[in-house]
Amino acid sequence: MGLELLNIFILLLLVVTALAALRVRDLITAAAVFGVYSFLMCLLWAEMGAVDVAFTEATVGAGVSTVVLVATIFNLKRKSND
Amino acid sequence: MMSWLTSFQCLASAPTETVGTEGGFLVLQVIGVLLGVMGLLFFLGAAVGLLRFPDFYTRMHAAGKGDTLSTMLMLAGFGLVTMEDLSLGSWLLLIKIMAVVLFVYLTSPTSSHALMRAAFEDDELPLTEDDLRNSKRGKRRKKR
Amino acid sequence: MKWISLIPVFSVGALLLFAAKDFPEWGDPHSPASQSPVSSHFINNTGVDTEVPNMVTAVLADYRGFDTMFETVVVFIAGIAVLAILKGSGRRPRGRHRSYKLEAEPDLIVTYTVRLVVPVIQLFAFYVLAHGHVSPGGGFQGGVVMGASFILIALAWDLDHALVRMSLPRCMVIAAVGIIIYAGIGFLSMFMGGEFLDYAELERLLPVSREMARYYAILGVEIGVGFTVASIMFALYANLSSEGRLKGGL
Amino acid sequence: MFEDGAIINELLIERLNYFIYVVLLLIGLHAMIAKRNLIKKLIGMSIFQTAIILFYVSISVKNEATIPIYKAEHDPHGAASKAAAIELNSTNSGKPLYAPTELQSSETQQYANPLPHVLMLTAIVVGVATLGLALALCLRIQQGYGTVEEDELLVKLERSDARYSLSPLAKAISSRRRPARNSRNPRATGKSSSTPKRSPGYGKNLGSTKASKPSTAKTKTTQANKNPNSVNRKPGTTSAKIGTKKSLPPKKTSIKPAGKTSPQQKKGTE
Repeated sequence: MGLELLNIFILLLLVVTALAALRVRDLITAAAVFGVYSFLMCLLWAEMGAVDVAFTEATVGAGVSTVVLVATIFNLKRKSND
Repeated sequence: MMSWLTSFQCLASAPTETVGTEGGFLVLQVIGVLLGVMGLLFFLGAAVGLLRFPDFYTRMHAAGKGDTLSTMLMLAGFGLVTMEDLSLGSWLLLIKIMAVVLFVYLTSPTSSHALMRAAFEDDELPLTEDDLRNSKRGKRRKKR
Repeated sequence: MKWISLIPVFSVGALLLFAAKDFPEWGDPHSPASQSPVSSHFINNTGVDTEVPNMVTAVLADYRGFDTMFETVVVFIAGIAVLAILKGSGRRPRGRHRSYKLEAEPDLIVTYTVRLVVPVIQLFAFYVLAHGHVSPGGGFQGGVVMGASFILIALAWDLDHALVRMSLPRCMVIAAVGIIIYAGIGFLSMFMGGEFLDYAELERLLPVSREMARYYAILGVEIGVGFTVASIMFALYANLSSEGRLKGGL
Repeated sequence: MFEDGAIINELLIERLNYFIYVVLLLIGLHAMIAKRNLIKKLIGMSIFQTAIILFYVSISVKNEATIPIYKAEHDPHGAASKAAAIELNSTNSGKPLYAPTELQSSETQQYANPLPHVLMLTAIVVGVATLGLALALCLRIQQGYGTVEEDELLVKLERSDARYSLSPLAKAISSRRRPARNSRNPRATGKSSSTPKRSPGYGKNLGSTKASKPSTAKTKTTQANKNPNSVNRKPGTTSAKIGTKKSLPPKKTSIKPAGKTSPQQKKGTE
């Protein structure tokens, strides 16, 4: 029966977290919110039946890429102008 | 029209077939669902504490403890609900879930400890009596 | 002037939404992608051809093995490029947190927990890699989990502590070995009389049937992918967190 | 407004998933175009990428279908195929074991489409590799110019361009007279980039790499006559040289904002 309520909820949360990751000035916060975005995406994919993709996103997107982003921002200026 | 709007109607009319009708033990499932509901309650408490507490340390206190306990409770409840029969497969699944519970028990307090220590070494000051007195007298102060 | 960027953005959006009404509905089993003969062939014949229950692993490493091999090469090249960009460009430690971080003792509780957890993580990485045939997982996921365990060591102590266990030259050698394993299995099956990455010909080396030869060759290929991905993930972190200096905290 | 066939109905109710994919993609695209911070641009790029991957994965969804792993009755090593193999081997002995059977087209509908999953699985891993590469480039830009904000970066690039597109005479004079001033953009100078400045500004780290090694030797030899072991103490010599010159103060003030912000901001943030 088409889209379900859980999908709709996760999709709307995805939009909210994507906007939040780009709105905040603090780059570390942006990286953390981007990790939240990745986990929501992983949840959506697991719900769609793409378990391998969800596993990859949980390890790569939410794990390593967030760590790498934070490690880089640690060496840069933390505040962003926009 | 096949659309997601119909799922709202599904919410309004509760599904007739409930858990426990086919396969599984009713007692285990009831206990599992109760554990899950308790976990959700603790999660709600953690979220409210995270929003309402005044400074970083009390917030982390709420988040760390409530998060750990509720995750463990919900995972345990999930493990009980999935015990459909006493076959080898379901026991293995239960053991795996219990391993996850063990690791949440190990790592979640450690992570909140690391966050606390980072905040302490970054000279984040806890809320003191004076702050409370000032906030009672004057306008409500946020942390620092 | 920022609003000018909205013009291309909204025109792209209008184009995409205009196209959206021709797409199939959510979960339509008769959509063109699900009806294509390629997908149905993969679903129907994976069990017969390779005896791997997880279709994604079989398609990834066998039917589309050439693609995956060069994806692995892309990851390897990205690691080399990061090394080349950041090599020797480090600056002296300066500022407050630098000197502070270098002096700071690693936290006792954190290090003790990491000591407990890291072996389990690495065991889980091997499990994910080897169990990818029958459950979600495989070379990419297992490799990333393995790399993350070294990143965890570097976070709990400092980078030197992790580099003792996995130095950067060793990282790059392991990454290259992973690609060599992958391509070597391909060439081996070519020398056995088949085509490149045609694993079924390996039955002459292994005492199994043709299908099980492909099964085990997929495992070997996944191990190669896991080697490359694990070491490159750690090399990325080690270079980016220290600006190529390869020492110090975080 | 929500009747069948209306465009709002078409987009927001029946194809809400596509609408949200497009919104996510546009958020990423807008961030890549309009955000000034390079890290923000990279986060926007990742959002763009995941939106496309989400679209791609979502076309593999089938109703009433499970994950693309064989169920027990289709498992090549399961009980069903073992029974089939025993039966097959009993009928014609001597044939090798042949366990699994090909699925029928009605059974195909029970599994989600594995092909998009495979394509996107590799795309995610390659995505993090490209993200790491882009972050390395960001670090390099930070080391060279002291900032990752695009507008500040453009100002600095413009200034260094203007400095090196002077007339040949002016260039020759400036490169001979003011080695320290000209080493702001060390790749373009190359000649005198090893002379340290008083302020630890941008461009220092690039200058200390191997690209400027021959010129280092050259300056060392020229100055070794006057002042041996003066490689590290050149502010004194440069200021002595600078003192004879007239055109310095306006130049200095024009450089000042950029040179002033960088080290202090660094100190403040670190």
